[in-house]
Amino acid sequence: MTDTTAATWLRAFATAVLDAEDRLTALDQAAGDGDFGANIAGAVRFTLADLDALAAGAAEDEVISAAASAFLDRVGGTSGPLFGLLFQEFAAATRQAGGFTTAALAAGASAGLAAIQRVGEAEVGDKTLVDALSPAADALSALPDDTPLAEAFAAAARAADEGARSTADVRARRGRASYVGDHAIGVVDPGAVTVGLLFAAGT
Amino acid sequence: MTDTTAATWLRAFATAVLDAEDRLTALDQAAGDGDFGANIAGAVRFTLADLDALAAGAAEDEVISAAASAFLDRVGGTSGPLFGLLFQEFAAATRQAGGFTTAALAAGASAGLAAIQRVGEAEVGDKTLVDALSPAADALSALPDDTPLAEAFAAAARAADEGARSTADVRARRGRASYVGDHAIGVVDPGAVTVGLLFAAGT
Amino acid sequence: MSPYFAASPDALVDDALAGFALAHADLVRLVPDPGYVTAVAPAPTRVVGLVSGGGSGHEPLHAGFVGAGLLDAACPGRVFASPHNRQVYAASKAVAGPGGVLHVVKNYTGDKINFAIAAERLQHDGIRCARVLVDDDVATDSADIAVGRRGTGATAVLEKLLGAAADTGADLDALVALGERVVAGSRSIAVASAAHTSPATGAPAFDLPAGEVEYGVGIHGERSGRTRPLGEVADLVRDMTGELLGSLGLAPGERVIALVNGLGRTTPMELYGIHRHFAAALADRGVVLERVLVGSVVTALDMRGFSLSATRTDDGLTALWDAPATAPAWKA
Amino acid sequence: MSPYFAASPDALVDDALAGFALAHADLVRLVPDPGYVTAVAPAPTRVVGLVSGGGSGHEPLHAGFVGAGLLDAACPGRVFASPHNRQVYAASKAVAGPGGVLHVVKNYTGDKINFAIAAERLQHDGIRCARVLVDDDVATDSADIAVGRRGTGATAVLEKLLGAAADTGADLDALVALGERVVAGSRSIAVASAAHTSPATGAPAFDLPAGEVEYGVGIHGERSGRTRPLGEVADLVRDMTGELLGSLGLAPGERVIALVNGLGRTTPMELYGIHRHFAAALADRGVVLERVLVGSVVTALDMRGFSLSATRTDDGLTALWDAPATAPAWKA
Ligand SMILES: Nc1ncnc2c1ncn2[C@@H]1O[C@H](COP(=O)(O)OP(=O)(O)O)[C@@H](O)[C@H]1O
Ligand SMILES: Nc1ncnc2c1ncn2[C@@H]1O[C@H](COP(=O)(O)OP(=O)(O)O)[C@@H](O)[C@H]1O
Ligand SMILES: [Mg+2]
Ligand SMILES: [Mg+2]
Ligand SMILES: [Mg+2]
Ligand SMILES: [Mg+2]
Repeated sequence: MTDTTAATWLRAFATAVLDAEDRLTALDQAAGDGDFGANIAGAVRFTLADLDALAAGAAEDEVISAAASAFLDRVGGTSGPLFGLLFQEFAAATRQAGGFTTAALAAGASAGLAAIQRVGEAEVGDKTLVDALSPAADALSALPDDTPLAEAFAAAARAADEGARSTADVRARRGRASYVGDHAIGVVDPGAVTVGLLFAAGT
Repeated sequence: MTDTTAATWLRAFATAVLDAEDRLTALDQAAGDGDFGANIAGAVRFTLADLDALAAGAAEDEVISAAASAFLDRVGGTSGPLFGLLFQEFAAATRQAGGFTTAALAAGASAGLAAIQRVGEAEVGDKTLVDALSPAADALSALPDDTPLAEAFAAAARAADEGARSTADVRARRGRASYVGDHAIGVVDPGAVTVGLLFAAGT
Repeated sequence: MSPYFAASPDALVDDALAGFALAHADLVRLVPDPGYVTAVAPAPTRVVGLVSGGGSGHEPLHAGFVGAGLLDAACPGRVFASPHNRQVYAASKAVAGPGGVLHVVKNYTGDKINFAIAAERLQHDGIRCARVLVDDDVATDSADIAVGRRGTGATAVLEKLLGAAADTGADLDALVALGERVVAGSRSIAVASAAHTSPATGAPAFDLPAGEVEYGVGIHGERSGRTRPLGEVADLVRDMTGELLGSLGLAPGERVIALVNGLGRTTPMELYGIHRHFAAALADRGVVLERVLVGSVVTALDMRGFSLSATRTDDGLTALWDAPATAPAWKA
Repeated sequence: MSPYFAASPDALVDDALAGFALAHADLVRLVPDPGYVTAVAPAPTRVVGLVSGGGSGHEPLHAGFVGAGLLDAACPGRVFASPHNRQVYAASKAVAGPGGVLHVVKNYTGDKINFAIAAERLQHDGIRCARVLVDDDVATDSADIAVGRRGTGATAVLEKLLGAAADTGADLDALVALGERVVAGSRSIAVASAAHTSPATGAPAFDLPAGEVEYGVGIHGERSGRTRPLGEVADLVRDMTGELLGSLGLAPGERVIALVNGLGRTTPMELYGIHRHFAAALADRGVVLERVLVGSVVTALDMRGFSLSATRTDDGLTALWDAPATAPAWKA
């Protein structure tokens, strides 16, 4: 597919999250406080409603902005605003690039990662969504700008999934999972898993 | 045995109650509020301590009075004071008879039943300890005064046990078990069972 | 092995009373033998001492309501067992006023017996003594139950109203009349979705299938013999409200003081959510919700459930409800 | 099928807020969108608005502490999820005084992020805004935990002291200084013998063997990785007390305000019994227990457990503690 649009991507992401909700709840329960599934599912439901409400010919960056404000302004927890910051940067990069392109995706991922780290202070290896987003951003930056968007998403998804898997091996040092010590070992981080879903949704 | 004394009787009763505590708890839990075992076990523990504290040559009626005041003045719930009233009447009848005799036992049981019914207003068939005490008192009244005490106890125990068994068939109309409706059917009343233990302890 | 943080059922009660007296030394005094709690600073205007009590496991009732403007003394029994008569007798002697002492008794055989024995002893000592018996639980309003309705949640409402009335200097007869009027105008109904944990066995006192509630449960875990699917909370609350109002014969425009009461394990969020539905159900029936207390005040150890109570009120009763009181579980 | 009396985790929060606002209309006002509660009658002497908030499931914290002499506003998030920044922003705008607004934030990443985003928006609007971060939980005092100690029970103590200080007309800098001093002098530790029920799954959030406690549990059910036999409650409490005092470096003769806090399912009897042991353990160490609050004020849904908190005090802080306040969960 080369006809990934911001709207198809975000709707596919929403479907994937709603399908995975129970699994994400279980992961956050094993190593956090159990609300991740509800938080992120609530967020994508708001996003779907906001997408439905959007005018027919909305520009790609406006579509992504709608997701950003759904996450930032209507969803609490840790994950809500962090994903919101990421969408905000995707929207800005898309506006800048004049379209939802591979270059915009790459630039948005890097800027989003930076924003998330500024606010949340997590490094790679702390067992957070940064462990998935950082390699995904790297993979996207390494792609030529003319890579088809769906291929770029696929590359990012591969890197994110690998990053997410790596979170199983470590103790968390950030977020709620940091309190549970060795209980978190063997459990992948739900935020990192969701970053994988986000990129896979564009393929 | 013909050497049943008030003290051997009360100590045997205490042992029987402590042995049966868990079963009595379970019965009160099935058809009441679950505290009967603890209430009655607490009562016999106080009684044992008070018997230990009694002067060596205490009269039989003083021995029984000690049990009465342990039950009446130190044990709450429904069963505590009701058994206390019963012991109070056994003590009075023993004092009157000048000894712990079959006549005293019979008179005490009848007077105790009357006191319990005055205070608690239960009739036979209401699924309370009255269902065991009433036939036991009747059985005792029917005995010749010269019946050996241990035999009198045995006759009372048989009547009480049969009365206790009959409580399984009925809905309770008095006491906590009256609220549970058909849940109590099939469950014998723990207070009635304990009346059986009380008389069996004298054999 | 009981999961309660206590060495034994008896330690549960005894350590609690000791810690309670430590924490509230400004308000109450504990007499460990035979076991009662008195108010440190009752209003000097009182002429009648107010005494209540009952089995433990329902905290903050009754000891939490000992204080100025409320009870003068409370006698806590063992878990779910009424106090023995010596507790009631001694507490009553300690707080009786020149006008005597009033016993507030929940309608249970054990409580009735022990308070009655104490009352005889008091009268023998020349102390005037009367009793108000609380019987608010509609679940036990049945011809099959010879002992009549149980006393439950409305006891807290009654104690507050009597406390305020006692502070006005009301005499024993006036307090009895008031108490009987409040009792006649009070009904409660309780449901549970899980039993309390028995301190004796460490196991749930009874088992319920998931998604079912025991409709009409007692505050000692007495089963009602009626279960129903939990379903929508709003529906459950509407049905419960209907029973209260039906039993009281409340007409549209009448006013109530209400209690939304947690039985132990029910969270504040649930109770307030239940109150939302309760207020709507009362409004639908045209009943005026004049005052409400939302909280776990008459509990059943760690039962997962709640009760609703309604007490018919008027300007006079509402003023008594609003009167100041300072007790460990009541400040206003 | 969740055993909670609520249609869904979201309904649990939303119905609770609606019912809370109904029950306490004399004290608080609810703004359902974006979701915050404000005090009806704050002291006119205040120049700084006091705002707190956090995930729901810890009631009565924070909304129960909105009122005169306490918080001006609270922002409840979904269950165990911090409020979103728009809630905090709108609540802060609604209650900011001429001296700005102070955020009381428990140290969790989500709370920090959302309050921080709101703070940026407030500053953008020209509203002075500062933050006091509560980090009292000694169980998370570890080099392995980059985010530092969690904020737990002592939050309730801090809110009371800051509320009383705000009523004196203290400015933002003074309140921050006071808040940081209180936080530096506060420690808590929690244990659980059974997890809370997850509203999402209806199952216990984690499993513990019978007779074991999770030592150092978090108020969202975060496991500590340390279990121990429950054993004697007195021993458990003594060990917990030792950790608090050790972490605070409290010397004999120093004074504390203490909190004995139930996590949800723990009964008042257990809490008072625990207090008995706590008071004894403090006395053994020569620490003066100046004030204590015993109750379930910072909960974790229906968790079976308790926390102990100690805050170093002096005449000034104790006077702030004693100052009058009227909120749904605090009357004195
Ligand atoms: N400091 C952080 N930086 C980036 N991501 C984080 C950080 N802390 C936690 N996360 C992510 O947030 C997720 C948890 O989100 P959520 O459950 O919504 O919040 P909470 O931890 O407040 O319950 C974790 O799986 C993790 O990926
Ligand atoms: N009205 C009554 N008259 C006589 N015995 C009664 C009456 N009510 C209850 N009982 C007896 O008391 C027993 C229960 O005692 P206990 O568990 O101590 O009291 P409670 O019912 O208050 O929990 C019952 O098994 C029954 O035999
Ligand atoms: Mg979480
Ligand atoms: Mg019983
Ligand atoms: Mg009982
Ligand atoms: Mg959370």
